[in-house]
Amino acid sequence: MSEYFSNIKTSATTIATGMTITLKHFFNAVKRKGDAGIDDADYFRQVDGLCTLQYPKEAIPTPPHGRYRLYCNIDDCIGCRQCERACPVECIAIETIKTTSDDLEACGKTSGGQQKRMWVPVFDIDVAKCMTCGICVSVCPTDCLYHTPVADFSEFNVKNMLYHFGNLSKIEAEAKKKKLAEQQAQAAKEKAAAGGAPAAKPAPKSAPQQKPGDAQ
Amino acid sequence: MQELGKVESNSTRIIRQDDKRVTIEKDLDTEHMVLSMGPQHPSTHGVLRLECITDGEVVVEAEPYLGYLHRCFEKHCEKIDYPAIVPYTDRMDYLAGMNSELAYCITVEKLLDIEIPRRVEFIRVIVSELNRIASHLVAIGTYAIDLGAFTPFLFCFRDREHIMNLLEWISGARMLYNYIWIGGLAYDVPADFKKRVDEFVTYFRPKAVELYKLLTENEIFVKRTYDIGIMPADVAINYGWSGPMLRGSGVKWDLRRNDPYSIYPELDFEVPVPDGKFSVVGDCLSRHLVRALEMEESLRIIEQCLAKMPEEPNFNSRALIPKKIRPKAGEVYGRAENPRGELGYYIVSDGKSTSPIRCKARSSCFVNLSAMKDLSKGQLIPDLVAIIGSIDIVLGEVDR
Amino acid sequence: MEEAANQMSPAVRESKTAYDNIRERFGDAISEFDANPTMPFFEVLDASRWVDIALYMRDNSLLQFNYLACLSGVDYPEEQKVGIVCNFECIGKYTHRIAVKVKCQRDGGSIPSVSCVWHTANWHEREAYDMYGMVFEGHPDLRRILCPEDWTGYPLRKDYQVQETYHGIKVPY
Amino acid sequence: MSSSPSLNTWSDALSGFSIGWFPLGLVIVAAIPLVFIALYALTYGVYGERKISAFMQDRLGPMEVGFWGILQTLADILKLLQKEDIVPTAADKFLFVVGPGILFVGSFLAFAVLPFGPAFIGADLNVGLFYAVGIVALEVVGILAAGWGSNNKWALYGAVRSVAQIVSYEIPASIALLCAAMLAGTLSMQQITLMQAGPGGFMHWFLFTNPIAWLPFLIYFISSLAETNRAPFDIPEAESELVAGYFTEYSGMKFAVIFLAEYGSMFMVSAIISIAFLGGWTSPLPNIGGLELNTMTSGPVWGAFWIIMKGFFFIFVQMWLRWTLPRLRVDQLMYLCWKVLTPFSLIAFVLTAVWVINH
Repeated sequence: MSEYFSNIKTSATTIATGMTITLKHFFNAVKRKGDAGIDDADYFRQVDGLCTLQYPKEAIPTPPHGRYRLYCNIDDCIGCRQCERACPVECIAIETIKTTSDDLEACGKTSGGQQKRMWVPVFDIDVAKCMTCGICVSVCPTDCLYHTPVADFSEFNVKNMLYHFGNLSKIEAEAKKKKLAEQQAQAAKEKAAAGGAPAAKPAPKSAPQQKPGDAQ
Repeated sequence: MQELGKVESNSTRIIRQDDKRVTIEKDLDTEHMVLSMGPQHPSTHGVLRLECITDGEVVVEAEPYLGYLHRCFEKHCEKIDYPAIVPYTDRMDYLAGMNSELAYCITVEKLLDIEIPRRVEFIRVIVSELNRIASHLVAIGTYAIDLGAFTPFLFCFRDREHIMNLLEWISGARMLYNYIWIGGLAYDVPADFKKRVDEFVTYFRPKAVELYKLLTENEIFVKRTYDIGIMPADVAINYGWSGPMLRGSGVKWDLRRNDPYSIYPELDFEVPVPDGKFSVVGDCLSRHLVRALEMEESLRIIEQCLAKMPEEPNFNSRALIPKKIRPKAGEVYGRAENPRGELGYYIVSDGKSTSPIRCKARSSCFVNLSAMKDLSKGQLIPDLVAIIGSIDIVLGEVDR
Repeated sequence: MEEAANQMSPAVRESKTAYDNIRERFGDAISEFDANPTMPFFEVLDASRWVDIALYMRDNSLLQFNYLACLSGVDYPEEQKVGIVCNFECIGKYTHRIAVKVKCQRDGGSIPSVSCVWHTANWHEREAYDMYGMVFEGHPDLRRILCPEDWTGYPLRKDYQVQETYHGIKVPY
Repeated sequence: MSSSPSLNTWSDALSGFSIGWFPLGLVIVAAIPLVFIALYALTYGVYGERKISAFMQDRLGPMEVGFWGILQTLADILKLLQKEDIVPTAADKFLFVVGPGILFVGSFLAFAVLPFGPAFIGADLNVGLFYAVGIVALEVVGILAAGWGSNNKWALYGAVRSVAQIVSYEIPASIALLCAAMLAGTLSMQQITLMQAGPGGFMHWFLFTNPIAWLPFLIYFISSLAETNRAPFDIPEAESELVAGYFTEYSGMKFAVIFLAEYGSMFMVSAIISIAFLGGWTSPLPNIGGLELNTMTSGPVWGAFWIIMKGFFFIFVQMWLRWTLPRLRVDQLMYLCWKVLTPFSLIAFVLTAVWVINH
């Protein structure tokens, strides 16, 4: 019998304790959490009160090196394809064309001063597939591939999630390919003419012809 | 042997007592009902399906069906490089990514036999203990919601948010970190990190007490979990239970103590086991209590780590990462104490390729869940929900 | 031999002691001890005695391997075999741990089930069966566990070819 | 008591008012509560529940539609109206459709006898309290029809649980209300309210005029939670166990009707408890010397205001409990009913009887 009454008593007291806690929160609802980021020194001084934010209008700032949308700074890309090989989900697709020697200047240098030897007509990142693991970033030799803190990039059409970073248009790429093929053919011919001379440096000084791409 | 769980006729039911014995019970001519609970059910924590044979509200037999979230983790691992497996381990137990990564990395490091800088070890322990708190918060919160209390759930998520912010700050991602790498870390922690974690500990202590008062001490909660789903210690061991589940059955078994890794031997913390005063040892309440008490222990570990962590300016956390990870031929079984129990990896390397030829993940939830069939026998449907909640499964880890 | 024993780490030495005990009892049914530092193991050569060995390992007062930590299926294509690797441990009295390998023929081979010795083995053996296709004799409920019931092939075998369609759904993406 | 003749004259005059043969006054008197309830249930009930729960959980709650989300409920109703009206193929169509209707009618019929003021009462039955208690039982039929007609196992569980629960809890609830009826000596809702009116304000309320009334008051409050399927007794719709209980299969407007019925009955039990123990539409403020607060805050409009406020207060407490407590199990629910509340209500009944005899 005493257990019966003590049960009722503990029930009543614990329920009352719980209700005090919720009521305290109810009256604490006049305060609101601020939207300072975790790197802010005052972060834990502004977390009291209602803690949700109204997302599109207010948002928790993503930290500066937040790993979200993948971005490629194609100007620095040397087309080494290490990221493509490293990606566990195969979300990066790269096509490269070897630069002909006369185009080296047009191809340019990376910001680190390294001469680029590849045209990258296709550098597609399927951010819908990307799992933001950051492995591609860690292997990139020129640091041209990195995650940006842009977290919200939803699209209505999944095809828009395929980001193109290539630095040549299709027509340009065709022209470059053709040019490379011509040059290689010529080199092979010269090689044949030389009678199988051990790998003479080809360096064919063909007349610099107007690139169709430049005309556009 | 008769096929178990099949209802012979309306009045007969077959109950499996243990592996060998089967009793056939006859009682009033009531009809049994097959009730498919899940894969879309609010309290099966994802996509677990339980096929229950029910006699009114009483569950005669519940058979779990898995595989709805099977993502071929082990098959993937055989195709990709060792470092590239790390982000996949995040996705197994997605509530405790850091712990899964730690378990994987120490396993591969064991195979590689390499030294880890001391600062890296400390950071690893801090982040995995933070993640353990976050994971236990989800476990406790969802358990509350299984039992009908909504408010503690959101309080848990409010506090977990700060941990996720902290981890996002250091790793760049909120849940799937890929932060702990084989042989090191992706980044060193920011300058203010220690201070902020310290502030979090001060912030979280009173909140944990409040949660304890609001939920754990609540008489209705206690009544719902007390003496429900009892698992005796020897059966628990035989089932391979680990982590809070095993400790809930009164076995003081914690891999951080019993098979120490990283810097845990240097740290002072308790392994909480229920003493049987507040709960019956091995019931749902014990398991809940173990989780609630473990959060406090994790806070203590974090505090000690913050105090002991060596300061190294311009520390390069990737300095000792091997350029090409190709372990010598051999096999290894490594494990770590995850929030849900022992997470082990069995890795076989042939010494030639840069990806393992076999990588098996011993998932704690998978093993813990395998006792579901025995635990659920003769329970009411609300108790079944309470038991599933107390097992605290993450289907990502069960199905892999 | 003595030198080798001295070089062993304490954990491996413990395993070795446990192994010697089992070897004494079962003799040639088990292979030599592989004292590698990462996972010391021995192999059960006579698979038909696997349940006896398992029961002995669990119940012998000097061994008490009451905890089956992990049971993984493994494919050995060069030996034309599939097998399981079990990691054992004692919770309570001792701190020793050991791994055991059991192998069987790749096609139509079978291994006795130890799910009556350790409940853990129940689901793990189902998983091994699901992924590698070896049959566990005496298993109470040997069904696929992670793959659907009507899936063809055993996905983790090295020569596995994924099926083209499953119920009209294209499988390889 | 002194004010009642004049008020009755007022209400008689209004009910007597008619245009030609059409009793417009009567329609107004009868319709006002219903219109009010519909408005209340739509705006305060749902919006209030969402906001209160949000604030208790440190959330903002609905914020987008209107100022602080005040129009959120309207937007929800609009959405529910637009939704396709789905009847599952395997369902019993008649029961499936009629279930929500019965529920709705059952919960709103009792409003006929609730006095919203000295004049506003649909029907001043001399067995008003009895009627109100009895009509709630109609809800059981609706719930069972909805649960059975859905042809869904979860819905059936919910319905069966609900019937067991509501039928059981009617016993302590009725006995507790009987105590109030004994104190008043009548079953008429209006008369019970008038018994508690007076210049002393709250001092005339049954809860404060005698030392036992808190016990039936508490018992009735707890049982009313169970009767309206509110937490911690929401096991018929326990979302973590039974998905949604007896309305698992409902969507669109039928769901809205069930929802409305739930909030309607929430207000109904809150009004009944305030009438039985807290003086219904009477003002809580006492006349203090020359400061005649009670007189100032009495009257037809004030009456409606007070009873609605009292109703809101109890609804707030209901929500407060819901967002604090976990859910009971079926057997614990029955334990509470038969082993705690029923014996205590009988004790309360005897004590009240003794008290009434001695005064």
